Amino acid sequence: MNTPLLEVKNLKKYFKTPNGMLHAVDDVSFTLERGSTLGLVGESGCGKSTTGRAILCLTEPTSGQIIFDGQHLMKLSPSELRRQRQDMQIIFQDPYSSLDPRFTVAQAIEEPFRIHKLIMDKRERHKKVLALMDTVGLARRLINSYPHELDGGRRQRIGIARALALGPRFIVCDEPVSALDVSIQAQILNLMKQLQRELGLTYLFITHDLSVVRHFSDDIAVMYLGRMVEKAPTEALFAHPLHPYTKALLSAIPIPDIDRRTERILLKGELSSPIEPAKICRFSNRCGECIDLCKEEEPLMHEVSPGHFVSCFRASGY
Amino acid sequence: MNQNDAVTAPSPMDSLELDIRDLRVEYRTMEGTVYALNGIDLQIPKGRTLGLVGETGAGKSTTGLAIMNLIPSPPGVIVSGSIFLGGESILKKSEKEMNLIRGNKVSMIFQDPMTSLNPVVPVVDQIMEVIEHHEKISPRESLPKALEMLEMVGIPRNRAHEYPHQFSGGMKQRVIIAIALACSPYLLIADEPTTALDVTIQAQVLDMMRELRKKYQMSMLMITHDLGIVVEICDLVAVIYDGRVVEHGTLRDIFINTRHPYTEGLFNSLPDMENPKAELKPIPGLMPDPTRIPTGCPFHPRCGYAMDICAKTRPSRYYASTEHYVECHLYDEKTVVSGGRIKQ
Amino acid sequence: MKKLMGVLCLLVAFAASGLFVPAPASAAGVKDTIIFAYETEPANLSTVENNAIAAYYPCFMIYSGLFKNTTDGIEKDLCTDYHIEKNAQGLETIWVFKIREGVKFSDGSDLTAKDVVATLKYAQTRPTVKSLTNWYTDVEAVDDYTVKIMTAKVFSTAPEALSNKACYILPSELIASGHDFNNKPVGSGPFKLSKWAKGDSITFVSNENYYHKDKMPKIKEVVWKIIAEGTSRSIALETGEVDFVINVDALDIPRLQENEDVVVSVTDGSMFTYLALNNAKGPFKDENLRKAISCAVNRESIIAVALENFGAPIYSSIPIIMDGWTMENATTFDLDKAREYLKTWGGDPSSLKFAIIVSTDVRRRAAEVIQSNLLEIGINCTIEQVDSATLTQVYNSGDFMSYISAYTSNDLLTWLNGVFRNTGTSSSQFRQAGLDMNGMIDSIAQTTDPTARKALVTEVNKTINAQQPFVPIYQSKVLIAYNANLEGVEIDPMGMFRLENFYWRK
Amino acid sequence: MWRFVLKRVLTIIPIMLGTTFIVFSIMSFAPGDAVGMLAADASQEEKAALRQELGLDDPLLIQYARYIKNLLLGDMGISYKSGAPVTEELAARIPYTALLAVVASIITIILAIPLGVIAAIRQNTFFDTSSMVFCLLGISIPPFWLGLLLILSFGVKLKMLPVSGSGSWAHLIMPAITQSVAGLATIARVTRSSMLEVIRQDYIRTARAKGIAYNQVIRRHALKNSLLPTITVAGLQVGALLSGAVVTETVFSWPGIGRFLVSSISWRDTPCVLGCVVIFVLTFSIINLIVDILYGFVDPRIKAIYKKA
Repeated sequence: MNTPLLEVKNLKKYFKTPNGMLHAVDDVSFTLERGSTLGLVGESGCGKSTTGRAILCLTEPTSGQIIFDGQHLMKLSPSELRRQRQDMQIIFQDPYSSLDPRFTVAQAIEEPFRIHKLIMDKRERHKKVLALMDTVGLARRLINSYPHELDGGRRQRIGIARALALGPRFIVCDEPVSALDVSIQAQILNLMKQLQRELGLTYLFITHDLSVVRHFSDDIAVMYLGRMVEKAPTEALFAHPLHPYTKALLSAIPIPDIDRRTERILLKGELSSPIEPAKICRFSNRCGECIDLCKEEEPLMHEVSPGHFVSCFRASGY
Repeated sequence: MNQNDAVTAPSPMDSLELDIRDLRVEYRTMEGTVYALNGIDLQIPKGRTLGLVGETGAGKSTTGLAIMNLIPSPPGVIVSGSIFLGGESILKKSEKEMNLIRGNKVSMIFQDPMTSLNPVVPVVDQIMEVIEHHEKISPRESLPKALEMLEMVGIPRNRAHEYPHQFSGGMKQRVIIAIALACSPYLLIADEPTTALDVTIQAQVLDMMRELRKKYQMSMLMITHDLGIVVEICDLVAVIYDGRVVEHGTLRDIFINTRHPYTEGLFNSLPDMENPKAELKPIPGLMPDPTRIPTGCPFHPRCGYAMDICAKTRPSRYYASTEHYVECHLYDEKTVVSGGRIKQ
Repeated sequence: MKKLMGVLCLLVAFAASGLFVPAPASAAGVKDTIIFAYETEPANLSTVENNAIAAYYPCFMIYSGLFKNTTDGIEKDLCTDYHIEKNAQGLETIWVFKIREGVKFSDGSDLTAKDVVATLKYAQTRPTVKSLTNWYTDVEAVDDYTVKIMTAKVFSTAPEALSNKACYILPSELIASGHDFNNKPVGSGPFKLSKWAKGDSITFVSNENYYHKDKMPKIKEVVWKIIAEGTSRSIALETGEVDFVINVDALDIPRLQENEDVVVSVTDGSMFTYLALNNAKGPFKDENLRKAISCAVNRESIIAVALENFGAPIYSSIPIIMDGWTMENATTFDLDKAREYLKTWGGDPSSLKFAIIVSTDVRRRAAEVIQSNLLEIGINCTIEQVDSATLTQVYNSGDFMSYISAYTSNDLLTWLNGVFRNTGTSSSQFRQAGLDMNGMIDSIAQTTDPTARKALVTEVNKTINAQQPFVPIYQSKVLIAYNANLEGVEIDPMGMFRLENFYWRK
Repeated sequence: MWRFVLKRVLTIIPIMLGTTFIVFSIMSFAPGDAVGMLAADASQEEKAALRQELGLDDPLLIQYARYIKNLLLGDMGISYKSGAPVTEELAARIPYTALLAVVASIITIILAIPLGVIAAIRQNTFFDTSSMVFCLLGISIPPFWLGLLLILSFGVKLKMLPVSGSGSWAHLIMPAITQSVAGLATIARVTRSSMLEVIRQDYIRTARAKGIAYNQVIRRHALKNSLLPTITVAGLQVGALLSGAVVTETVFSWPGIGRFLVSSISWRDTPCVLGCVVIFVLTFSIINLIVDILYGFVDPRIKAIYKKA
């Protein structure tokens, strides 16, 4: 099949605040091929999580189009959307706060069936829960445990099992491993990769951890203050970061290797306010390569090399 | 065991800023006793930075709090061991004496800058407080110094009277660092100071800490789980597992001449820089339940190299060099120097 | 924070200094103050704007009328002499009253015939007391101290009717000027209003203009305290904070009786409590069913349960104190009889569905006993407790099956009118159809000869008993307790007393 | 800030209209009316006349509109029951309720906050346990019963205090205690739990790491912060004081507005009931406004929000 599984066009999500409109996601577009992983990276407050939620219509987008498997999600009725959601799931960062503390593992995993009124037979449901637990590597003996009795890694496995319960094709992973220790993080990442291979899943992988996203994603999109500033195949991005923000971000990752020290680009200042941003390059106030034009106009996403998009006036192909 | 009996005069060397010997800390709760530190040894020579690396529950933060003598009690109990700070035994100090040391000779930066500042007090007052307390001066005298500290951590004077909520996370952490350094401590304990920050801000803060450490000539205990940060800022590394140092050495010892299987596991859990798409090799299993520590080597249930002996006896310490040692049955006096079985 | 506290404290002190006026120190030696405790505050202090018992006590103090009620019956007060004249038709419908001379109102103005005329005419315009003033058709002043009252028909009990507070005399000038008698009463009684602290107390002082020099109040100041809670009233008496408690909680009586400093007075009361049945609709149209219910109700156990035994059972349909009272035709508690009446009625008792509506806790307890009594003969009923305003509405609208209520008066005609008269478009309280009650009441009113009148009352009593329009239940006792040093206390069956007779033992 | 206050003051208007309308409707639809109570024995015609005199025969909305119009002119109407202006009736009673409420509030706050704070910093000690048991009792004991208990012990047995009515400071003691116990217990518990939460905060640890003695840390860094929930609850407790006034005022025969409200309801004296409601709503709104302003003083973050609003 040639059509992409997901196409997002000019997605906007604004929030009303006492001080004005907060542009959480501002005109974000991308496509996602079947079976691939798009990493969505950026610092806190850049709008990456909101993007993920808006795609699933968990928060209603302000404007734009979301085309999932040929369906315009924003045009669906609530009941159609609910049906469509069986195909689209989300895994959260903190599985603890997204699990009901009064639910046992089994109850948590079978909840999607109850919500969507699928598999009404109790025995059937139990079987399905056990199968899901096997799939995500949760020992069957834990079936009656409560979330507080489990560690973060196991809780995240419950989160994954819940997401998998309805047999989705697309999963938004919102910082799924950020709260976990490295050894557990690796276990979960391996599990997710394995599930992708076996079930043909498509991931939108939201994270701030660039080394993880490099390992995990086929393509990477970098967001800054609600805007997508650069999108490229993973290795192309790491080899040729074009946007000054991407460059700074990559150089800032502490690399656990004593023989490899990159020259660090230290950014000045901090993120400016996403409330009613001026129509100029949003990174211009922190950018070391800023020119006059950057303070006058807003750069648009353009393809500088095959598959490599960037929104910077100074970027050119390689 | 009585705390006082445990102090078996560990000859604190003059060159050591911090000397922890055989420290055991337990949290005695209704649900059971958590064995947080199980005989930890840590030494930081003057002017050097030790990275304390380990995962959640390994006892990293407890170590930091123990040095400050701030372990919440109850339920925390220091069962045995000694802590010498600049040659003085911390554990023998009264609360009053400790109040003259904390924030003065030793300071601590906590993990989450968002919650570490009092939200209802202007930031400069929070810096002045520590200066006034230790230097016994009036607010009028302490204000210029506090402003100077703020400037040094890169916060303009005109924002000094603002409240914490008006600052971003990175700026708050700078304020906390200013508080910690206001009285020029000999030792700075930094407990995951950048975990809550974004990478670009983390880079700024680490950069600043490196410079300030140079400027103040102080020793530092950097508590972190991020091996990348260790490379950035530490001279020495102690890898702890289950409340005990399992491997200790210089950066090179740990990163190049890795000995302990757990240290190796930590590296393998991270994506390989050379081959980022290669499958990760995580450490199997989970951290042991801190209320029920496995016998023998606590890591043996998760260790790919485990032998029969590992389940029975706690391994002794083998020194590959004066600074590089490891607690593992895979080694003996000879193999530990040559590199033994790992990374051959 | 400290400043704020200081300001607050100051404010409190300031507020309190305004509220707390030091209690008047009693003159050395003889006490000349008395403090009463009563459960409800009168709605107002006017003679004509309410008809609740709570208002009678203050009205007796502030005002006086041509006649007054005492424990010995009706006594002349402002009236010194009277006689009846015949009208053109030869009927005795013209009452001529001589007014006492030299009487002054508490404001110092003289009381003359024109005040009597103005008062009686004014009272007739006030809806609240209209039923008490509709017996006369016209009033006129013959001279300054003579008044003529004309009645439509012969009305034998004019003095009794004039002894009601509704007919107590107000100054004519103030009536004309629309004076606020509710809150600033002016009368010719032994006391006058000194201060009304709403919700807390009403203070009266003796009226120096009171005409009756022999009966000048010996106690100069009367504080009428409102203490809603029964036990609180008793405790206040025990601690000496009040001297006199009206309506003592029955539960507190044994304790108070043990107290040597307290006198407990238990007198037979006239408060006539009954179970009303709707005679106009539904199954209670049938007198046999009404009688069956009356026979099934065990008054003794109601009195034990609801009144702690402070009450007397009643079976006949008029108060026992009335001249001419009889037990003839009255039903008594008898379950066999009850079943007989049920059989005569012929309906299925289990098919009856009705609620007994009550408005107080005591009557709810009474209703609970009735409920179990009726169960004995197979009748199921429910109990519904509402507040008194709702109950009034319910019985005025006629939309009820049964309720418990009570009525009291010293005067038979007032009593009969209150309970039985069909008024205007509305019917009486029970919608009785089989009886010409208005006719019977009027004929009693027109009979001036005492013997004939007594016989007539007996006859009426018998007739009503035979119809059993309602179920008489009990007359409660009047429970009063007071300081043992108080003398001159006499209580009438309505629980009323004449305060000017009270004095402290030296 | 002033805009915030103004905004809040303006919101009182719709609240006032809403509550008075609801109360007015309930009073109108409740069975029985003042006429029935005042003239129970009168005939229908006589009652109709009285009803007309009181303006009760107009359509409801007209009656309500008339009431609101007069209210805006400061006229709360005439009591059906006593014929006196409602403002006079209220003015006679409000000082008593206000005095009781203020004294009870002062007792509550003076005792509750230290109790809660000390219990928190001495968590799990004898003091903590016993004071929390006391608080539990304070919350669960019905004020009615507590009032009688006080009367029996201090009034009847010890003869130390007058048992009912008003007139001196001594009269105030028992009602004020009865009024304050539940609030005291609630506020102490809230203070304790918020204090416990605050002393576990990171910034307390930061302060201790500065070398500041624990008591000073509590005073400088914990007290103010832990007061936020306390202020909220204290504001609500004032509302509870108003409603609790009904019980306390009955037990101690305190001539306040609570008892007046109850008797006005049973008399269907709508102008008086509405008058009480207006006073309650006003008091409650003002107290809540004060609470919100206090919030701003304690917490700069909230002040910042006010500034923006």
